[in-house]
Amino acid sequence: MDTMEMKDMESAIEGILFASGEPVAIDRICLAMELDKPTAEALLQKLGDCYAYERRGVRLVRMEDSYQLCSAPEYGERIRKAFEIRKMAKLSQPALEVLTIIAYYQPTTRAYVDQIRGVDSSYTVGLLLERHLIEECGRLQVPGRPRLYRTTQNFLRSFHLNSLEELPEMPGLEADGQLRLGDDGAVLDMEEPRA
Amino acid sequence: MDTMEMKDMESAIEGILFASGEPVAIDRICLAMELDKPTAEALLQKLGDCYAYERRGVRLVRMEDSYQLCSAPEYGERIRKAFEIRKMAKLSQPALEVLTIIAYYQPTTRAYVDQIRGVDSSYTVGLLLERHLIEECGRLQVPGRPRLYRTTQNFLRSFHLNSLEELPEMPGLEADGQLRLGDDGAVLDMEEPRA
Amino acid sequence: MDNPIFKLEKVVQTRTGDTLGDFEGPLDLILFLLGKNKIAISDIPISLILEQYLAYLEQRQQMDLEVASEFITMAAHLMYIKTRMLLSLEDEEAQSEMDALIASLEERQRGDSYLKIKTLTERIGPMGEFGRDIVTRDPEPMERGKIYEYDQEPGDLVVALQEMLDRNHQTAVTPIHAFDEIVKHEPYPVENKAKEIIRRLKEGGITRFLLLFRGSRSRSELVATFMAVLELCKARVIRLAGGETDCTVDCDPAAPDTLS
Repeated sequence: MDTMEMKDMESAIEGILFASGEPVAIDRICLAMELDKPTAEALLQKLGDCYAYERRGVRLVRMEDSYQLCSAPEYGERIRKAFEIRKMAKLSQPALEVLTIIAYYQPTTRAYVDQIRGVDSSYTVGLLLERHLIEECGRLQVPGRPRLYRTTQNFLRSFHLNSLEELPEMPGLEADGQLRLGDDGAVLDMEEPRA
Repeated sequence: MDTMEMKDMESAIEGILFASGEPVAIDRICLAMELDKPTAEALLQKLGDCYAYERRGVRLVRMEDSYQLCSAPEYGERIRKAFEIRKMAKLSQPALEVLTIIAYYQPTTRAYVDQIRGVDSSYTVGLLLERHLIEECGRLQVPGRPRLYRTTQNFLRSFHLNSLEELPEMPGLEADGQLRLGDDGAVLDMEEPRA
Repeated sequence: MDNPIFKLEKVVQTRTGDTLGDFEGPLDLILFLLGKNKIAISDIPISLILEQYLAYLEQRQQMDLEVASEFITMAAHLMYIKTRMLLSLEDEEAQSEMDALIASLEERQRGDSYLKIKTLTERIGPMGEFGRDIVTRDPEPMERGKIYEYDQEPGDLVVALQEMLDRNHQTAVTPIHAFDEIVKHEPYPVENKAKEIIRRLKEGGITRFLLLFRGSRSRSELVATFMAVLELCKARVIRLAGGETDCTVDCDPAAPDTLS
């Protein structure tokens, strides 16, 4: 594939992403463009880099195997001003806590969230569902069949994560989940929390 | 205003246009960007030229005093394809059978397909037509003037064939594309004398 | 690592918050010991833990008694449980003491999870700023889900044919050349007859149905004419009106010149 074709391919992918508005699965791009996945990924990478490097008004975000265009955050205020929209409210500390627990222990139940937080989280869970940051994903096969929750694509986009693997490492979480001592005898980590 | 600022302004406008699915009035852009109309127009002109010159996947369209981003028409086919494709599907056994008969005996009629399959194939023929795997190609000059069918380009693509000549050789198919069966239904290799 | 020094004497200061790594209480120490021995909370081997617990306490040369009392109380507690268990395997009281200890340890551990979560929210919280500053857009109007893409092997055709042959064991197939006589040597193709009828009606206007058959030279031509009339009616190119004896045929002047 020569440079011209590459450029055209990149532009066609840009067109697809623009027209979609929503996240587009890479398989769909491959199919429409008749490209293999590595080539499609390379083109998407190039497109995203170009947006960032040239400080364009749009950005390319990846959420696991899907890609989406969004407006560049540095122009957020201008854009909100143009459409007279208010900035979305920041998540409250409780909401952030529930979201963090679900993000790290997903799929998990509200009972587990309650257990860690020591307080009832039903209101906050409802709020996070409403903001499409978490979603239901089946039920746990135990008496009462409690609902399971996981984070959404919207969560990844909102927190600018390409995938869940990019979540900050949990402090003191080692591979075998065992407790470690530092040279000064200080505890470095505790037993891994049960999933 | 220096070049850097100009570039940022252009990008911010790009962000505003991107965020709106609808045309944006220039007054709105001026207000949000705190720009006078001639400057805003110059920036929009520059943005639009850049899209066209670089053959991007988006275009800037002007309608009276409003501006809108839309996907570039030259990539329209690719874009449509990306949204129209349902998935990589496999054909059902009946569909494969009908397709096989039409592929090897084309042009042929539904009656002939029915005869070989021993069942009514009208639904399956309709399905294959809808999926653009076969197409009509005239009518047979016999009472009832039945429609003739043949395979399409899409059929070749779906089966990774460059031409009909690449169809796999069929056991029991003679050079004239006819299938010979003995009284017991076994495939005969030798041509039978015509009655 | 084998003989770490525990600054238990600093526990008091820990409460004010400057040496976070130290043990804040006896449960921390037990949790640490369980972790060091790779033992789950629910399977505490009380003798082992008690011995190690006491060994750590002995290492302390000097202790702030006020704080150490907590650790010593715990030591006494562990010893109590151990004694009861030594006396009887079925000691319910010892068991409930043990359950209480396990519950406290779990509670303690949960507290740790919560602390970790709180630490994480401090890092994750600011990451959410991205989402508050970006906007996504609605899709352009677009038809979706119309094209089916298939991915088949040419061999699938062979398999399909084999399947049919297996199934139709009894049914011999009429080769298509059996139609040759009819198709290729038909003296009066229906198509041509249809053209002729349309031309006649366009030029001469409305006529009687029976007149269409006048001049037919053979049975085959009569059949072809009749088929053509039926086909043309079906295609709504011509109209038949009247009854059995006075049937007329009419054609729209704008009708196509051929049947197809």
